[in-house]
Amino acid sequence: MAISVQLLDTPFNPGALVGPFTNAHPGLGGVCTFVGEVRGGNGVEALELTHYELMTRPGMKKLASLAAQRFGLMGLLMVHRTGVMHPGEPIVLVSACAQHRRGAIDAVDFCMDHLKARSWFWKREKRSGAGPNGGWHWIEPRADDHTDLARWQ
Amino acid sequence: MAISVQLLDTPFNPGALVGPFTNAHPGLGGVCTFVGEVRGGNGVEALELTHYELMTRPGMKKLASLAAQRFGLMGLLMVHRTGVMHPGEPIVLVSACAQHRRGAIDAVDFCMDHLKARSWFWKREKRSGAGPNGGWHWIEPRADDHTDLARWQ
Amino acid sequence: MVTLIFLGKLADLAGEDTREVAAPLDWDGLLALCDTPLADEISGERVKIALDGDVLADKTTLAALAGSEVALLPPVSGG
Amino acid sequence: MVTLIFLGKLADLAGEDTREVAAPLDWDGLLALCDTPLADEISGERVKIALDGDVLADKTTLAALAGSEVALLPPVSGG
Repeated sequence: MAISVQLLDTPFNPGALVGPFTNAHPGLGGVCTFVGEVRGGNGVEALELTHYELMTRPGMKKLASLAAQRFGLMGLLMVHRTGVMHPGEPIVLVSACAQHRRGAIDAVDFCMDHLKARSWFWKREKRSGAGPNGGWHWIEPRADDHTDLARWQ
Repeated sequence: MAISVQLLDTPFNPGALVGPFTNAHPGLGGVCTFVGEVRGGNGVEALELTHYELMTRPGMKKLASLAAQRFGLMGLLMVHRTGVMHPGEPIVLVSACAQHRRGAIDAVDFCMDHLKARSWFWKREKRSGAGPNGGWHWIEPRADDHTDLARWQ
Repeated sequence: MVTLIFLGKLADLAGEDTREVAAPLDWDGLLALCDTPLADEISGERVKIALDGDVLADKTTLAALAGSEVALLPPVSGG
Repeated sequence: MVTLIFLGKLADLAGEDTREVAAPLDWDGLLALCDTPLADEISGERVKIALDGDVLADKTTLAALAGSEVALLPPVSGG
């Protein structure tokens, strides 16, 4: 079982990470991968993710171990960006490989729900325009994220 | 909304398909991808998938449209191998992109459950060894596949 | 003629993937064309029949005219 | 000294990301160091406090000794 957790402050290419990850697990039955990107639209020009190093990385490692064990994974790759990003850039990648599809898909679902609602990241976005609608705005938590999380309890 | 359904009788490289698929949908929030591979172990040397062209392709297209509509997708890519494959080779790929992660992940889950239990594919595997345990054996449906399918009804 | 298509393990039982038979073809005619193990398998509730790509709700209502394709579909294999 | 770490929008309110303050530091001492809008925010139930990377179950029990790090954590942003 190989777990890899990465916090990156520069852009990454999902394909360049998932290919080698998959190849490193011969005998797998399935690989599920989710990649989240910065959404454009609504005048969003940039997104900034800040985190708290002392807690973010240990938290991600704990989540990865929990998922690997709960879903009987063969491998788990979890990558998260920090810093300033632009629309279209990947923010997060979770890739899980397992003997059967159910474990791989559920693990990705589980990790994403927990990364969204439980991880130590704070997000603000820069919107175009002048006045109070333009500039940087902190993103508040969404109720959906907590509903999603409750599915696993 | 772009739907692409492919039936291939030669090996494919998932990364080479998912990269361009993702890039073709600017503004997406997330992409979920599942790749199923031929599992090794238990003396399996090869897997053969036969299908019924007249029904398989229309069935996959119908499934893809249903998923795209049900989960509000921006794009859906569905690729299935036929013919003889060896352990480690990809059999199936489903990739869905959407504005939000929930739609993308659920669409992949939905498509895989339906491809496994409802699509017109027949599978046999070639096992090593002599006698009745060796040679080609047809794979019977698994009860799990029908349980998985029932989740969507 | 009517084209019979044997899928999955039915092709092994039939000893061939396809067979051309005389039109028209109904359910009793189909069974009469098959030897016993194959006819038994086809009669089982898990085998479905499609006429020109459409699965019949009741396979015993089969009525295939000249030029049509009758597919004999065992249960799909799943994961 | 004790290091205060202001995360997310608390850094905006504090006007800085970190601040070094005299040790030891308890809950009342922390509030006394902050101006009113920041103290109000920190007192709110949605802000958590971590001492050296561990979230306090009850933040009013804060007791930070010299060399420790106190992080002020607003709600995380989610998707």
